[in-house]
Amino acid sequence: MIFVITFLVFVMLASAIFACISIDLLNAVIASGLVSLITAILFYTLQAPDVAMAEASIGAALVTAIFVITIRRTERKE
Amino acid sequence: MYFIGIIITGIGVIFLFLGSLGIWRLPDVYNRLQAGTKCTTLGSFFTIVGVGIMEPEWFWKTLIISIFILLTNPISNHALGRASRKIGVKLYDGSVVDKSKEFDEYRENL
Amino acid sequence: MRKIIAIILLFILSFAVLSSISKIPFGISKTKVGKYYINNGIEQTGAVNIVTSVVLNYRGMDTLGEVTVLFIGAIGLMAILSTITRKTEKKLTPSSSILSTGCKFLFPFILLFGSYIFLNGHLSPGGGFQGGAIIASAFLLKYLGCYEKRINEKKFKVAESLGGLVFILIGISGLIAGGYFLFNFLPKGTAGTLLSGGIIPIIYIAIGFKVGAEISGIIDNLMEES
Amino acid sequence: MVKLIFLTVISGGIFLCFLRMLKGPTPSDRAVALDTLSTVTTALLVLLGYIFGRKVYLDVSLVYAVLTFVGSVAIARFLEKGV
Amino acid sequence: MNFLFNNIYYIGSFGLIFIGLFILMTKHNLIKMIIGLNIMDTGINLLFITIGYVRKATAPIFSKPDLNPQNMVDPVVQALILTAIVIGLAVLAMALSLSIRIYQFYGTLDIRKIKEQKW
Repeated sequence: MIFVITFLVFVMLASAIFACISIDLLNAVIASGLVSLITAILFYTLQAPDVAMAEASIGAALVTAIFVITIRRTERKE
Repeated sequence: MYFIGIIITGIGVIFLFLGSLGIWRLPDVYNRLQAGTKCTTLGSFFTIVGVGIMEPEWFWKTLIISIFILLTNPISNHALGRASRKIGVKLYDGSVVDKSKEFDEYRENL
Repeated sequence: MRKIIAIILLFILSFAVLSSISKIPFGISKTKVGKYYINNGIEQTGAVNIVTSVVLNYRGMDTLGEVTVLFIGAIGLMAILSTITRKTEKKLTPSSSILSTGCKFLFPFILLFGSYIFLNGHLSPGGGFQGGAIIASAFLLKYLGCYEKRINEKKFKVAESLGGLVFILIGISGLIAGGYFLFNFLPKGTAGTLLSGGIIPIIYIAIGFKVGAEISGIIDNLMEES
Repeated sequence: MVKLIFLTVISGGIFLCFLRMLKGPTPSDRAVALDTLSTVTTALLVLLGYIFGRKVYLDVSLVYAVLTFVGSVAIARFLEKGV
Repeated sequence: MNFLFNNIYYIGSFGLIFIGLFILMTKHNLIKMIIGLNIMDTGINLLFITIGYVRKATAPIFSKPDLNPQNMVDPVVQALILTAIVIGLAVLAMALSLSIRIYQFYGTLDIRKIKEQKW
């Protein structure tokens, strides 16, 4: 169990770093979606299903969609 | 009942792993979509229903979850495949048939 | 140069923060107020989910402030985006028939699921905030799939105002009946059934409508006005 | 014990999808990897709920099953210039 | 190794907070900075939930009769973070709308090229 959690934390940090270094903004948005996805699993393992549900319902769809709409209205390259 | 559930869940987990392996190994977007749609839909269906069989009280709720996955997963993958076809992501060099291009030519000649 | 300075600053900050946070132990119960809520929550509020009773009953005032912040955020977004002059109409690709049919098919189910989440907020994980976000996702899906369909803004504003009004009215009637704001004046019922918890399900329905209407309004403004 | 083996195998799947998300040459590859990862995650959440032994936790995975495809559809509509 | 396993949630949350701060300090693009703000928000939520966790405990929902009230995680922290996530969405949407307005006014998102920002 603890090995799986350690692995998930390192995947989360690596995707956050990928969101930092990528030039294309769409890649950064996809990586931040992955961060939100794994954070919901961590909330779940910390016995907080209410918070996990909020993070899933907001981070999965709405944040990605809002970022994508904004990138369409502005420009895509950093 | 418990052992039937374990076996079904094991089959589902193996399918999930194979789908992810396909995501990593296959050469281009469209091939990866094959692995990402079919394998993981079947795998997650088996995994979730297997958990429901292991714990018979949970069965109906797990069935609802898997039905929702069966409904939603193909839609998103279809949208992704169509979008990458429209923006012109290239096919793998070794691919032998391109039905979408043939269909476009057929429609232009109509 | 900028990156080096940033990394040095981060190291100093991380040293300070880690030296202060290392006094906090991991995995031990720390606060007494949480214990009190867990031990007395079911008798005092009637809700099975203690998080719900903390959000709506013990700390209901905070939730009112939070809903106000959300409302101000939506108003500010509307005010900023309304000053943008529209440029030439962009040509948009229509969605494929599979996508639009799927969205039309799934839309009522997602609405139903959202209302299940905020009706069962006091029995299972979930509640008004999550249910509102799910309902807003249903409207977002409608915008993505079938582009020509728009929401009726006037009805959404009515739903949002009604949600806020019901919250404040229930709080004030609690003030009249029992002496403080958000007093639980309705009968509590047997814990674990749908009709229990006094005022908690009613306020969660109001919050669900309010949050759903607000986030849908945000998406509508972002999609349409710019 | 068997459940822990299942968890480990699913984590291996997550790792492979994550590698494709890091490497993928085009944004489409990354979006496909994210979509697959969300499906794998739903199965992982159901298994974790079985390990914790609470039926009420299944609601979270229901949210995942219903909602994660909206994000993928948003990225797809962005790629084909439809938003 | 033991230290790593004991503090893995703290490491994850502080890693997210510092990566977000690093993006905020070094990048010049407005949307990239807002992505950093989002990551930092997630890290702070994770930190708070980690502080409220109790070992071998379960969620504070009395859905079945044989649950021990002594063996539950802290509900106050979860209630606070529940509202903080929704507020985070509203703040994010407002910041993004501001950046759309700035792009329409100045034609760029680079904060070094926006003249009135130098003070």
